[in-house]
Amino acid sequence: MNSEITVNVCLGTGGIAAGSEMVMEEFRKEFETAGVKNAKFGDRCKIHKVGCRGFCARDVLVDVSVGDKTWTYQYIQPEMVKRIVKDHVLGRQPITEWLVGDDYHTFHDNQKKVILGDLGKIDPESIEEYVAVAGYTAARKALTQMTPAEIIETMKKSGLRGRGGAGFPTGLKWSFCAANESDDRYIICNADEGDPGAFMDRSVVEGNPHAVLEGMIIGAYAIGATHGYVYIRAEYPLAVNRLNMALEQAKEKGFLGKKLFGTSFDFDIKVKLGAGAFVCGEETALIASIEGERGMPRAKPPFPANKGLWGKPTIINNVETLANIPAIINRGAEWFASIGSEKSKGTKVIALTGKIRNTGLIEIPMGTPLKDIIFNIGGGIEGDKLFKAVQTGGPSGGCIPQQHIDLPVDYEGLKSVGSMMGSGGMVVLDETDCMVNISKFFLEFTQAESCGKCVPCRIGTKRLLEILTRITEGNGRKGDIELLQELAEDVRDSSLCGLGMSAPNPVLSTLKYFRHEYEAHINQKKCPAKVCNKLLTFFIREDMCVGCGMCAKACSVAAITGEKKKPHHIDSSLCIKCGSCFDACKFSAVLKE
Amino acid sequence: MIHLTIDDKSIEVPAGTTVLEAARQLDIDIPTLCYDSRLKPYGACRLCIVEIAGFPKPVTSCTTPAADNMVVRTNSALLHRLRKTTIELLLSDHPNDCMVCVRSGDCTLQELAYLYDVRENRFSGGMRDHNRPDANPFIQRDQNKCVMCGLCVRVCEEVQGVGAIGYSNRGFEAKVCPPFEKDLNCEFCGQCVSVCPTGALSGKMWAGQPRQEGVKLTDSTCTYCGCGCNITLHSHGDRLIRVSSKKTSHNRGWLCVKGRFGYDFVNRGDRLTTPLIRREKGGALEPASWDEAVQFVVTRMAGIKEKHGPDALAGLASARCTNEENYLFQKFFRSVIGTNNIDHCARY
Amino acid sequence: MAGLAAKFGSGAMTNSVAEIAENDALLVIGSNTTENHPIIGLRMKEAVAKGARLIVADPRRIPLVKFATLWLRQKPGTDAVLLNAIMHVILEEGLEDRDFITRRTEAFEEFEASLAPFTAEFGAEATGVPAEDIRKAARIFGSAVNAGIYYAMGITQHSMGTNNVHAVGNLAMLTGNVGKRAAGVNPLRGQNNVQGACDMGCLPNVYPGYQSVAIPGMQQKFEAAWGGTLSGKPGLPATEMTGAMLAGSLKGMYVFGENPALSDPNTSHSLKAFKNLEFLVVQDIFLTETAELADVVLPGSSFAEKNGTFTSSERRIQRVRQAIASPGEARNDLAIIDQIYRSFAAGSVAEYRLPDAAAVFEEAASLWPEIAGVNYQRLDKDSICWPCPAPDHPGTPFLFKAMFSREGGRALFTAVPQVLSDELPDEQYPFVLTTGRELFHYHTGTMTRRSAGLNAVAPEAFVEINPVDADGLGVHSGESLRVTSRRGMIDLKARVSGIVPPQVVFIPFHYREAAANLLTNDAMDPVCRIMEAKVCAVRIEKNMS
Amino acid sequence: MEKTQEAVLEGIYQKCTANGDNIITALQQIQNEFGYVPEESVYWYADRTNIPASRFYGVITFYAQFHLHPRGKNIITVCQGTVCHVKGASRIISKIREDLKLKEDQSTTKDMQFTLETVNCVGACSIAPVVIVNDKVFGKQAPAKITQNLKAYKE
Repeated sequence: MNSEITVNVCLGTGGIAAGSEMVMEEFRKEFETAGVKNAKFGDRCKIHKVGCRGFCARDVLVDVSVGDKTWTYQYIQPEMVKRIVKDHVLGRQPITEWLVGDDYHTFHDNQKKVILGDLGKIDPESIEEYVAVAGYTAARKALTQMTPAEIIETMKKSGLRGRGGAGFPTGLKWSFCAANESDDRYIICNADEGDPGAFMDRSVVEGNPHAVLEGMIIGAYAIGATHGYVYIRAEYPLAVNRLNMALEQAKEKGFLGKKLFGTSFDFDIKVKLGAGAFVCGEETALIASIEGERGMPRAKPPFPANKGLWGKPTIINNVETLANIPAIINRGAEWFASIGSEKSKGTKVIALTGKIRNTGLIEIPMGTPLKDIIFNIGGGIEGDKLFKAVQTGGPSGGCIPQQHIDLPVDYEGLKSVGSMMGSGGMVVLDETDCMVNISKFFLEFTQAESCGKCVPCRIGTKRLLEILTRITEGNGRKGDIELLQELAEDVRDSSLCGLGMSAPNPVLSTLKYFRHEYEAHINQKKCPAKVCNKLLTFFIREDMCVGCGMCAKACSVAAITGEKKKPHHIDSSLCIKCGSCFDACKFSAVLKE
Repeated sequence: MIHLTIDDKSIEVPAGTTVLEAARQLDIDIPTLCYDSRLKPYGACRLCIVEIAGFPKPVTSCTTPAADNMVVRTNSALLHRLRKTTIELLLSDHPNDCMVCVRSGDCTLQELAYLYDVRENRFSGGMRDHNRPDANPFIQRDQNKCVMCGLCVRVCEEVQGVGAIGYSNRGFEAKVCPPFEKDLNCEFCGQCVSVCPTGALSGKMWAGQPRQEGVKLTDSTCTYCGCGCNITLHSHGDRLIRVSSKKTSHNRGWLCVKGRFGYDFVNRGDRLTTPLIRREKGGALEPASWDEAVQFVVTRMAGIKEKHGPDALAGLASARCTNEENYLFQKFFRSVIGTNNIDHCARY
Repeated sequence: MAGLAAKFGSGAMTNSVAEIAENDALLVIGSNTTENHPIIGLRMKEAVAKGARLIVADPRRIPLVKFATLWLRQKPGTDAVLLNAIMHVILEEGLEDRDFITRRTEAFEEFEASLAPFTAEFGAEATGVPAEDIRKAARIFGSAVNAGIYYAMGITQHSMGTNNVHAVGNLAMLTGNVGKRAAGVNPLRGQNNVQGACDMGCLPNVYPGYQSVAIPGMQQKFEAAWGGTLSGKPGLPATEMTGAMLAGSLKGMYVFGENPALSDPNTSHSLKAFKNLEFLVVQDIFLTETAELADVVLPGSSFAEKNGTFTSSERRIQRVRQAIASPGEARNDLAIIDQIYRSFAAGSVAEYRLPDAAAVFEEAASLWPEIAGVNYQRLDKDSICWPCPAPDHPGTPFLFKAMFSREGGRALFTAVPQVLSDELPDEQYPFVLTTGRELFHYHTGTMTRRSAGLNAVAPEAFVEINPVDADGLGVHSGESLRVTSRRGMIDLKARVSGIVPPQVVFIPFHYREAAANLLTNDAMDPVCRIMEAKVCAVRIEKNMS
Repeated sequence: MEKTQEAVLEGIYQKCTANGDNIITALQQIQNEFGYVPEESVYWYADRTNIPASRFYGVITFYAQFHLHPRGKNIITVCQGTVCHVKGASRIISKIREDLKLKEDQSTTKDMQFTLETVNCVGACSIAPVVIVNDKVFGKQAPAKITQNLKAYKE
């Protein structure tokens, strides 16, 4: 990267969706034409694709570095490239109105980047660039200078806990596995990131796949595994590609395969594509899936660490957990343990999304207060609406209300308020979100994703959903709240696997903090957030209606009438409350009450 | 040996024994729907949950291996509540037609509903409709009564090695069916029927036959091949209405299609019901009284013996009839007729 | 069974069915176990599931092949050569059990010499099984700790059936796999009480308990027990009765619960024979093909209508109990025989009575030491595998633990030469026909074809033919074929399937309307007089009529 | 079954046995070849591998990825993640159904041009609501916008 001029373009899924490929193409074209003008010029600039740089809300983000100085542009579209090259690259005149503002810096300055540090700096498709930032030195050190026992000891000391959700101490897990007598062992990287609203793992694999592989190599050596699998969602095509690329490169370099780093240790990694089943995030289901079966969990014990893939001792770690390991080996357990809170060490990568200004991928020290994340890093609620709650832990987690805004974000903290870390998705909800609807949404999800093996989950989640549905549709009955509470507890306490045990969490936490919304739905048949259509009436404000007729066109039951250019009217006896008129109206003349 | 305590009773069991097996040895009754000692544990019905000191939440006893000094509770307010909810959930998706169900009175779900006193259902809601006619002649599949215990799938795979049925779909819509939901096309051993805890699987030949009232059970031995499977004949009056086999038999309750479903020949209308005699050569066989028939046999055979000697007579005994009959038959030929011309068709 | 009797002293499954699951190697030859002995088949599957290695030797791709480690597809009628070649390799590679051979067998040297020509390559040439597979089989079987052999009519219904049985026995002896738990030589009995019928003396040459009629001592023993004088002259085996009927030397027959008219090879031949009889009594529950020829038909009782005992393949004596009454005038079989017995003795019709089955069994037990310890009181609690010489004896799951029952107590090695089937294919009759059973029917179908369900899933006869041959004849599944042998001709539907190899066809013999035994050969094994139902030559044409 | 089809399946079988691949991988390859998993291909493969067809059917119906029926030329996938949900994914779905004239139980248009599917979350929450057409990701969608975007794919 020693060219005089470098242009970094984000090529994560978010960036690409925002058009970064076209932007990059434009830069190439512009440089070519410019290059023709001046023979030497072309060689002196480099267009450099990098992984997700976090602040996805501002995509496409482009760094322009001239010499040692770097400017960052936001919201860049292809048509803007010509001018950047002309004014800034050639003319040395940065275009100030396109540069990022202070909030871009507050967004980053309040973070601590252990995992994401190299994302957005290096080209994820080039092993050389990873090696250039000290990549694979940890693996080399582990295999050539440390014994498996020492590595496991280091992990224990570091206090690293599983980033997949439950937060089980990684070193301890490894020691269980290593303790088994067995002719073979396996290590599996769980990249089956299934939680809706979570994209940490996807971004890490897309942006720095080698870090994950290096973590697996070290783990494999520590537990004595000679085979590894990465189980990754087929819905992540870009991540899969980069992963396969990385595997090839690592094999060529001799970091995978036989006699790694000149030691007698052999290790190879296969990629298995998930086929679309959320439950396969559960360890035993994931194993069944890798074995080619239906992903139906089985009762533990035996735990995978003792009897896992093909009946052999098996370690399953999630992407982020593994990505932490090279850093711990290189910088030491003490350094890692010095970050974070008392029981939760290190940092946590979080996908911060929902009704928040600075949507994106962030990394914070464990224990950071919720409000710092939402109001400093996140820059507060979108459109200056009122904060209502933040949903963490996906379908297994819960909703945290205003009153807990000072809560330190770590395993214990989130658990204490009835939610959980999960894989690290944070969905911010505002006053326009209905909490009954939210828990219905999650039950729809878990109900559809239940494998159907055990009774409480198979039928229990279905019944929970039915009760929530009738509440949101105005058919809630007296005693439904109590029934929800009881059934949710029973499903939690008697289900076979984590999915069933945690499926009721969204219900339980919303019942705890937003009971009044349930009561409003059931008793007054009202949806305070104006989300549950069946509980609303739609009408048109005469003074705001211009009579464009869009609403009438959108209405599928012809409930809207009115002459052109004259205010229209909704016949509530015909209205099916689908809300299409509300969407169709460009003058916000359609209201719901 | 491992030592543990279950409901304050202590017991020693060999390593690998599950908590459920240990409890059964103590005659402690733990409800189950998906457990069968002859198959691998599955842990799906969640009824055999127990509380174990030191464990955060209840665990299924069928999948939990006994460990030294374990202290187990098989009953508590919590366990009772959870089990009742589970049963209630199952019933909320189960046709309420025990009155006319062929398995009524021999249905685990029905028994549990009674024992846990599940009357009106708090969870009544949408129900599956997985029923479809299946043209096979032996096995009635009423999938709306399926509790997804997986016993049929496991017995077909683990014991019979056929895999004619499997789980399909998932969640509430999960079901057990042959590939592509076709008609059952298999060996029809009926092992699946024999392990089904509800009315989801039954014999088509059982339909409309008495269930308990006036039904007599007789332990006997199968009349087909040389395996000698133990069977129990269910009869009503002079009709055979069902064949089953006990888990405890040397054939472990397993039978084949002939043994389990091939019994209706016994009550066929074309059974021989009276002796027949061909009074002169070339004539037709005509009904006769027993005395006439016996007299006929004795005089004719005696005549042949007179004229041509005992070795002009021969007897073919039966590899299908009893030892006693065969013994008496050969004794008759040897000691009364006086010939060793006696054999049976073992060679075919 | 003559083969095993000669080698070991008695012929029956040497080991019990439950032990199968403990085998670590199994050789199944000439037995379509999962279809003909389904529940024994389950034990084999269990053994495989536990990691046992299964060798299936069968010309047809029988269902058990699915579970096999190794499948040997020998040409029909070459079983003995295959086994000899396997044993040749075992000796070649030193896998035999020297200690067992020296301690418990005799005539090994001659036998060893006789194997010399049967190299793997020779075997391959004769059987069509690749030499390498023959070696694999030898290694699997020879290196196993507990290896069991299981066979049935597939190797006995041949003109060299006895040889095949000898070869099987030799293999077990060579590897020390007889006289111990979870091993042995195990003939699977085709019918529920074949074992019992033999045990009870329904054989021309022996009294109950295999006590020879030719030994004066035995004769006296039974005369004393039964009264009267007994003939010391061995009688006619069933297979020779046909000839005697045709020759006219056999004039009267009493057929009890059998249907030889359909189950005999060369049926047209045996039909003629039965018609030739002066007098035929048939005692059965249905008007069978044989009963239709009878002068007197006596309506008997089904298994559900009587008390008594059956003895299963594994020598297990078990109770049969009455559940229902017989229809109409039909009578208890034991009572029928008893009445005729007494009437014949008295010369006039004795009055009808129902004898006590328990008493009859006790009489048999009193005359055969091997079951002296068995009685109904015990059987009502639990079944017993004989030998069971005393009331406190638990019964015997496997035989010959200490010694074999031949005098001298040693097992006898027998050289087995290569013998070709009596009738081999030629230009005129280019196909080999082999016959057997299918899962859904039993024997001549007297019972199963009267079972609505069974008849629904297996309604009609068929001939299994390989796709290659089918293409040659331009025939598809379901089309009608005419199968002709030197003895007869039948029409039946084609079932095109890779289950049979090219040049071989299979027909189940359950169907009277297309009786396979119209075609089969009645050539006989010289020793045990069994007929060659498993191999004959046929011609196959597309049926135009 | 077509001989050509058999050749394709035999190829997949050889490849999978070589790599020691499992049922899922085999089915994924079959679906890549045929666009869906044809019934007869399952029976063929089951027979070839000696694995009961019921196991294949169980796997196919368990995983959202597998399809037993042919799908349209263009695959429209609407993300139903939490963020997409709170930002109106359901309204987008009903709009697309309306535009493509799909009935409730229908997911593919009669002319086999479009198949509408949903996915739990593609992890592009920052640009929610998200719709993916074939491989192209459309961010920040709205009912009106998606109608526009789909026009390009109509013939």
